Amino acid sequence: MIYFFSCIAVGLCLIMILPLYRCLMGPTVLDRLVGVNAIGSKTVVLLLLIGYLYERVDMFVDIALAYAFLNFVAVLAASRYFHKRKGLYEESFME
Amino acid sequence: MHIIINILSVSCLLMGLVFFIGGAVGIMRMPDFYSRLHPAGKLDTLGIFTMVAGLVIYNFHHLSLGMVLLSIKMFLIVFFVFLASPTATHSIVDAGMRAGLRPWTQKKEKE
Amino acid sequence: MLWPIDLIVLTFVIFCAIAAITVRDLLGTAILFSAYSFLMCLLWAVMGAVDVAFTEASVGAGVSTVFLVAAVFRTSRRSKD
Amino acid sequence: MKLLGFVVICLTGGLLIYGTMDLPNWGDPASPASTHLSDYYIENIVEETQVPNLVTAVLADYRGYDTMFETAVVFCAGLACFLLLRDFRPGKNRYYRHIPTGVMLHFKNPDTRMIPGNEFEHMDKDWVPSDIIIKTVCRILIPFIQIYALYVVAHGDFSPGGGFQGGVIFGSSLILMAISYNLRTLMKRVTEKFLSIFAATGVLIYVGLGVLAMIMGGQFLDYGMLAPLVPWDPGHIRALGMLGVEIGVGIAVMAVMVIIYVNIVSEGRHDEGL
Amino acid sequence: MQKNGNEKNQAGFFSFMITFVFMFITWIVLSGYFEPLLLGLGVLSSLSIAWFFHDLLFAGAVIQDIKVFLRFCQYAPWLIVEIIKANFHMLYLVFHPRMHQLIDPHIIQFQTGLKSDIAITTLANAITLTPGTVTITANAEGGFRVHAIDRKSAEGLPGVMRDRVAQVFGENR
Amino acid sequence: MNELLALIVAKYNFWLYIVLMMIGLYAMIAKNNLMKKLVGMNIFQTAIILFYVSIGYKHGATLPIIQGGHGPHDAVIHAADYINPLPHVLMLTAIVVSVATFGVAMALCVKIYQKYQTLEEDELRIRLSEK
Repeated sequence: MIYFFSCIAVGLCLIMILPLYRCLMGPTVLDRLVGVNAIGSKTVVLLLLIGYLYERVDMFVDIALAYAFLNFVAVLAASRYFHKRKGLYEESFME
Repeated sequence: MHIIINILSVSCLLMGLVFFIGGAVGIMRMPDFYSRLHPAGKLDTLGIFTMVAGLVIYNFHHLSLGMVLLSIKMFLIVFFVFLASPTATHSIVDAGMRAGLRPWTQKKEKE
Repeated sequence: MLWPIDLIVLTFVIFCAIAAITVRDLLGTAILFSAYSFLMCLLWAVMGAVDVAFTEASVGAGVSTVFLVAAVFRTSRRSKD
Repeated sequence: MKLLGFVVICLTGGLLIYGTMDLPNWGDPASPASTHLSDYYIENIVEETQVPNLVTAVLADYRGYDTMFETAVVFCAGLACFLLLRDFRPGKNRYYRHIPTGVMLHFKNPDTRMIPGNEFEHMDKDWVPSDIIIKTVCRILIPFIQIYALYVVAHGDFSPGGGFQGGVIFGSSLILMAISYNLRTLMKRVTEKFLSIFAATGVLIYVGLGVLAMIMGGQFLDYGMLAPLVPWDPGHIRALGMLGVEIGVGIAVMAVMVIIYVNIVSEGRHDEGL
Repeated sequence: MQKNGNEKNQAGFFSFMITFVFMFITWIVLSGYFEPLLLGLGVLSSLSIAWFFHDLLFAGAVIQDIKVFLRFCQYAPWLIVEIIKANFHMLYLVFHPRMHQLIDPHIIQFQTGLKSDIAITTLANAITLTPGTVTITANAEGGFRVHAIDRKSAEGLPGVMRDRVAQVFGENR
Repeated sequence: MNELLALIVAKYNFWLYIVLMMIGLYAMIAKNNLMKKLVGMNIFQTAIILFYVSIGYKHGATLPIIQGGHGPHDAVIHAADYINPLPHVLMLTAIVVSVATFGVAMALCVKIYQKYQTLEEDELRIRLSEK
């Protein structure tokens, strides 16, 4: 069963490539934000799985909870930028 | 009994993996920012729910008070994500609207 | 059976770092830097350093991203290289 | 400059990679770093301090002096941000919104003020419509996040976590309040004076515990000497001392994180933020 | 005036108490240790949070809200079943080879009779969680703008979901 | 061939850390924008922290939190069963100090932008020579 857990964990790591591609290559800033959000939600599960691999889940649940919360804060802060400043391409593509 | 628990847990985990793959492929394939958010925000939420449920079922192998509290704690993560994830999605969509990103539509493609 | 996760995530981290310093938009740098910190936290959890992973998840991913976005909010998003 | 930098990093990287050949293998249990000193800590900490989390024990007890100055560094960072950016001139423009109708009021004279209440609310610089969903969800989540942060501080002995992590999470819950409502709401709830006093109190608790141990006849930060002051459980006295230190660190870090955020995001004017 | 203030005080005390109870339950679930020291710390921290932030969690809560909570517990399983059903539709869309012909993103607007913040938020989050639709804005008068990915998911709105939410919070739809 | 493979498996972590560190160093040397330099500095720091933490890792060991350590406890503790906690302690300090310095650096950036309206190094140099 532990072997199966590690297979699932590696599978999740490999799935992370697709959001990471969106995150690195995304045409706009908001696409990157979507990618980061998706990476965050996969990592929460991955942390729990690592806990099962070490057979000490009770230690990893705290980290996963903190992680989910701080992912929320970071995404909210970055998207609030656009609520206060107008323009998607404003300055960086002027030249 | 142990075999039933294992089968349930494995099927839940594989189901969650399918949801995560769906979310990741959707992020790649969808044509624009708004439609990308649909798979990203929600297939991932359900994926977390299914996978954590699978892990909690696996916990039933060693049943004790500590394990039950641990399972409740793991469901606390799911509760949190169910509240936070739609809000984050909504916030990103709102940011896109304020920034003036035009939604992709079917008609534009035909013309 | 932890080393494949370690290797895959480490590769992702390097891609994130390269992208974070080459992208021309400072808000994009902030967002990529947050992804970098998230993956870094995962790496430490793999190595068994739970306390360090917790600190990085709270400090690196949460607060320093917010600081960076706040500083970009007060200055400019422009970057020449 | 780019070419020069590239050459420099190629040379340095090549030398360092050459140097890795002499390092022990990754994860080798017999490597020099994990054979001499660390064995003592791993085998004796539980007997000496009754704290199962080795990292917390070494951080707050064996290397307590180090951690104290680290807290002082964090405090100094908050102080530096305050001194660099704080601007006491009043802002020129004030914006209010009439909640039932949604009409915006804009005052250019800094002396005209309104008291926001049920009818009017403060607004930031631009026309930012109030976002009900984010506000309501954050309102529900913030108390749970705070109890979680306090849980992390209190359970630093048994599970990962401790003062720094709990303090940062508490601080970011306050930052979340500033993000979801606006900066003035936060600054009305936790005033600047409150934050500064808290930041100083955290460092003071840490140093005070150390000095208290000195007064009781021990050495600086020797928690074992505090046993006569606590009426119960003399075996766990070192764990209790660590708990006190963690609380001090948590308070200081929480206050400093909020101070830095507030000063950066409003350029020291404390009027509008993200 | 005096009576009004008294009522306000009572509501404040009630929300203080209920926040304290919720916080303490959360503490016990998180902690898992039943020792006097840790329970004492839990009481202290729950009290301090309830003292400083009791107006956040249950702003102006009254006894009758317990009924709302019970109705919400009935509503949640229905929502989860609905989410799972709709997610399979989304999976079908994502893996379909001719996806670009199947999807048809458009924005729809509708008006509801919901008034309170919490009801609007619940409906908006339920709409967002059901795949195929994302809430763009929701204003205080109950107007919604929704981005829908295809005609099939747009048809269901506002429909049943609004009725359920309105029933939970006892408001007109 | 097998020896080479064993060498790679034993050392790939260190090589990737060095690549990461060099990325940070390159950003600090060659980038023009002050904010980018700071991000480079942070990447450099995390690479060093990674190196330290990976030195403490042991194959087949568990987390540095004693199992069943809370309460009465008489099992013998073997040092080889637990990951080395000392690098974690040192690096915990480093991370917290790094976020404090990062905050102060951000404050300095905001102040520079207030005064000179730019964060690019070459433009700053021109502005400085004008005065």
